Amino acid sequence: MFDTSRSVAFVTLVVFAASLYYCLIQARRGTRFYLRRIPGLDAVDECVGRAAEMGRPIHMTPGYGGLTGSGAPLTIAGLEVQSYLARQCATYDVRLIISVAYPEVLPVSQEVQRAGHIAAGRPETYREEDVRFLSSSQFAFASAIIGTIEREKCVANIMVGSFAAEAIFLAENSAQLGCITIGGCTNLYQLPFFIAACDYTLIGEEIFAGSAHFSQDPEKIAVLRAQDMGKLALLLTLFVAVVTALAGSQELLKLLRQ
Amino acid sequence: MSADPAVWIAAIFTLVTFSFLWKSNYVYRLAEHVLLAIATGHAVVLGYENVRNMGWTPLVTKGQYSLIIPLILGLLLYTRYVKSVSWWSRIPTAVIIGCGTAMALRGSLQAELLQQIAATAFPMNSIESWLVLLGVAFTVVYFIYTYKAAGTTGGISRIGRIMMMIGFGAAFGSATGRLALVVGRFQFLMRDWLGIIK
Amino acid sequence: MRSLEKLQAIDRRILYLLLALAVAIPLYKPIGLPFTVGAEARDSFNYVEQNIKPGDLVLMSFDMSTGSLPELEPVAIAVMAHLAKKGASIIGIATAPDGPMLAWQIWRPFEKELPYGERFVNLGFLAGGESGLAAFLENPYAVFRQDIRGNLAQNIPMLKGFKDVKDLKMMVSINTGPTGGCSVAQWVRIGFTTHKKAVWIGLNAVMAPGSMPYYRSGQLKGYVAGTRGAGEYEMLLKRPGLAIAGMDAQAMAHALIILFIFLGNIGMFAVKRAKGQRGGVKP
Amino acid sequence: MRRTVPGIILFVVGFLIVVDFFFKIPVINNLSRDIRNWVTLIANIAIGLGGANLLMVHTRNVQRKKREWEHSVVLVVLFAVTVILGISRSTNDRFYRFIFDNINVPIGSTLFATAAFQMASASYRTFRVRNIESAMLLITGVLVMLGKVSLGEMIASWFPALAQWLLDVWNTATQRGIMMCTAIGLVMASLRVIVGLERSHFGAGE
Repeated sequence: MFDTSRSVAFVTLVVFAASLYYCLIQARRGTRFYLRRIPGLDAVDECVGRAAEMGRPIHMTPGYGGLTGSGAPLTIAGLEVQSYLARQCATYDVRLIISVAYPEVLPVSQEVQRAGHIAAGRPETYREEDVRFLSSSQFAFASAIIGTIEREKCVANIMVGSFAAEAIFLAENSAQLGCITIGGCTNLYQLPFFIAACDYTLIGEEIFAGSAHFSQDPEKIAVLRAQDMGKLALLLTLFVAVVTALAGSQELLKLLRQ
Repeated sequence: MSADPAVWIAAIFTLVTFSFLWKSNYVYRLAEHVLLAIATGHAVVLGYENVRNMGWTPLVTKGQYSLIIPLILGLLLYTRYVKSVSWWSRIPTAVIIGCGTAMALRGSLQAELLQQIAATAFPMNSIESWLVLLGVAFTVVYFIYTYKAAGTTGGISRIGRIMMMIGFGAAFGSATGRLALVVGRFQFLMRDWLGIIK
Repeated sequence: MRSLEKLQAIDRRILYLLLALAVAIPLYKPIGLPFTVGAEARDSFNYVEQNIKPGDLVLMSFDMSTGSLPELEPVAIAVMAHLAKKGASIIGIATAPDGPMLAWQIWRPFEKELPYGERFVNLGFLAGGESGLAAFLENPYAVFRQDIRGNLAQNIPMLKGFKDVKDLKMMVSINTGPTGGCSVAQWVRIGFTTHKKAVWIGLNAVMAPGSMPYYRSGQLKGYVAGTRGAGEYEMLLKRPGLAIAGMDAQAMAHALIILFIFLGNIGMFAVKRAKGQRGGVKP
Repeated sequence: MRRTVPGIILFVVGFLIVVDFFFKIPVINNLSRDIRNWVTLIANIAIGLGGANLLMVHTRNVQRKKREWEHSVVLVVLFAVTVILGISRSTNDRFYRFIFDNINVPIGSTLFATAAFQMASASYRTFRVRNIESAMLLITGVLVMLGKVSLGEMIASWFPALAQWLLDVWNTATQRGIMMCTAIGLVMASLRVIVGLERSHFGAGE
């Protein structure tokens, strides 16, 4: 019944879940974990401030990805940033324009936007047409975003989620239009472009820290603590694997390669 | 020079799109809307064909009645336009997100975590493999958020960042192979349209 | 000094214009810069050369998006030419929606060598990503009852010998990456790990570093990346085509970019020094 | 209710699909496979929402006579033509393919090509020796660029090998590090969505 070829992955998952549970319990008992600042996420407030000052909108996209496949958590990470941004923008009366690439993301993104306005106590300022479905065709999506930024004179372009070849097009064009640019993705091929062309970059795993970073909610920070414990376990496993392999034992490696 | 009207149309759209590099202009913005219209139209057509081939046809011709569930769930998405029942649209969304996140969870454990550890730990028979090991370890330390980085850890994290920049530089340098795309478009213009090269 | 400072902020259009010239001029008048053939292209070539015999069936999946066509077309054409030369028949599918239409474009120059229905068939778009591909390999005709032109599968001569994955000699994916249908990792998982078939990948230069581990570990029998890879393949095939012609252009463009990076840094240091001399704060 | 019911459904679906991966229980394996197919179907049905949204945004542009509203007219008309043609005939129709091959393909691939120009301007704009990090980015970037084209080979025969070494060692190392951390992040992010710690995607709680 149990698929033994996946036993190590299963154990890993159980360990992760247990560490998550442990950290949550700690947080509920009152332990406050430290959380370092992440410049790319701090910059979101700078964008809102600039937009409010200049009376111009902000553009944001939760990426060129959907919710149906294994890229879903990346899109959700983008939506978490949107959730915070929507509330801040509603509070300071800044227009926030969202572009999505896959149709199933549209209703979710609209709900998130509306919730932001409600949380800021200004449900009347929510405008459905500010959350837009563009296209799931790569460059139709990218060129329409740049068109939007140009026409609406946006002061910032925030891109968090999954991105592919359009990353450099989006980042460099919005920089040339004078936007503050924040780019965040986990795609190893595209990160170099975000690093080169964006003012701020969220590298890989950093995009998952948004929710905790913005809310400073102890329980959400506890999730990051569990993530860090996972990384320590990873380093330990790596160390043990190297030592055992050097000692001539292939057992651990075999398990890892399952 | 080509006498084929199709080539001319393609060439004109190519030139219009390139003109954007000089300055965004009226005709380019028209092309941008044309592309959006056709691409999204194409997506709607494919969506229709998929729903017909994967959902409707097997339901009515092969009697796969379970397909009624996704069809109803799909229609529930549209309840968001009806205020009193708009929250029903969260049900299909929940199914989609539940599936997507579970797929991510399943997919990343083995290939992207465990097997990568094994690949890094063995074989340790060259300077390169030790460098890779160090690079991996330092990069991982960079990503730690909730432990205060002081002294050595802070130093390691900084080195991790520098190492990442070396890696990104290398990736950026190899990615400029994308200039091939410019070559491709120029070949189209110069060969297929103008006929000045073979 | 002032003129040096200007180097820091050259109008991007000057760069664009020079870059366009750097690409166009070598295309018009090739320089013929030499280049060596790397191990990846040689291995990929040798695999086809040594293992494909007349009559073999090869699955070729056009997992590409429209935008990546210029970079992947030379790779696709090179491998198609090689397969045609070795006498193989090609079953075309696509796990990306744009693929079937791009497949026509790539096949067009081979109309005579690979007559339709006898040595080439375009089955169309295969929905469902990884699970769709798995289903197709095990029972192709449950997925495609007809080709994209509407011919019933049982009437297509070359499909007579194709019952399921076991009849395939090799699988080729011309791959844009995760956004264009099945990714390289998924092809390895299904083609190599599950069905023990040779998987041959042609991919964008951008993706090459990320997929290198699969080639290194022997899970890929073919690994040809970008125009550079295609150019090397064309050399081995002794059939100069799109890629070799573009090679000089790429070299010139790279040289120009490096020159501009250099100028930008000279400009920056000039500004820093000037600020220092004018009594500004030293960086 | 309005967040609890969807939350429970999300948990059940996610749980089933995870269990399917680790256990061979035919009922669950089949159900999981079905759900995954259903989700593809639901996403395909959702395209109607997308089309409607696009039409809404652009008809409003026309109604309000926004700047260059005539572009929106073109968009609406072409969108309708593509959809009607594609559905009534097929994507294999000659005229449909003509539109796709001669309008969609050239614009799309030229935009992709402009991205290469932007890569050049981005590297000119930002590859400056400001600190150690940016210096490393610049130096390795330039070395690999040289190694990847025939020019590098003309300068020195070992250039391609150096570029390959930088890619094989440094790129592999950092990519692996980032990949493994991302994997941990993905697993934790998925867990917190499945068990309901994160619910912002359901919108307001009312």
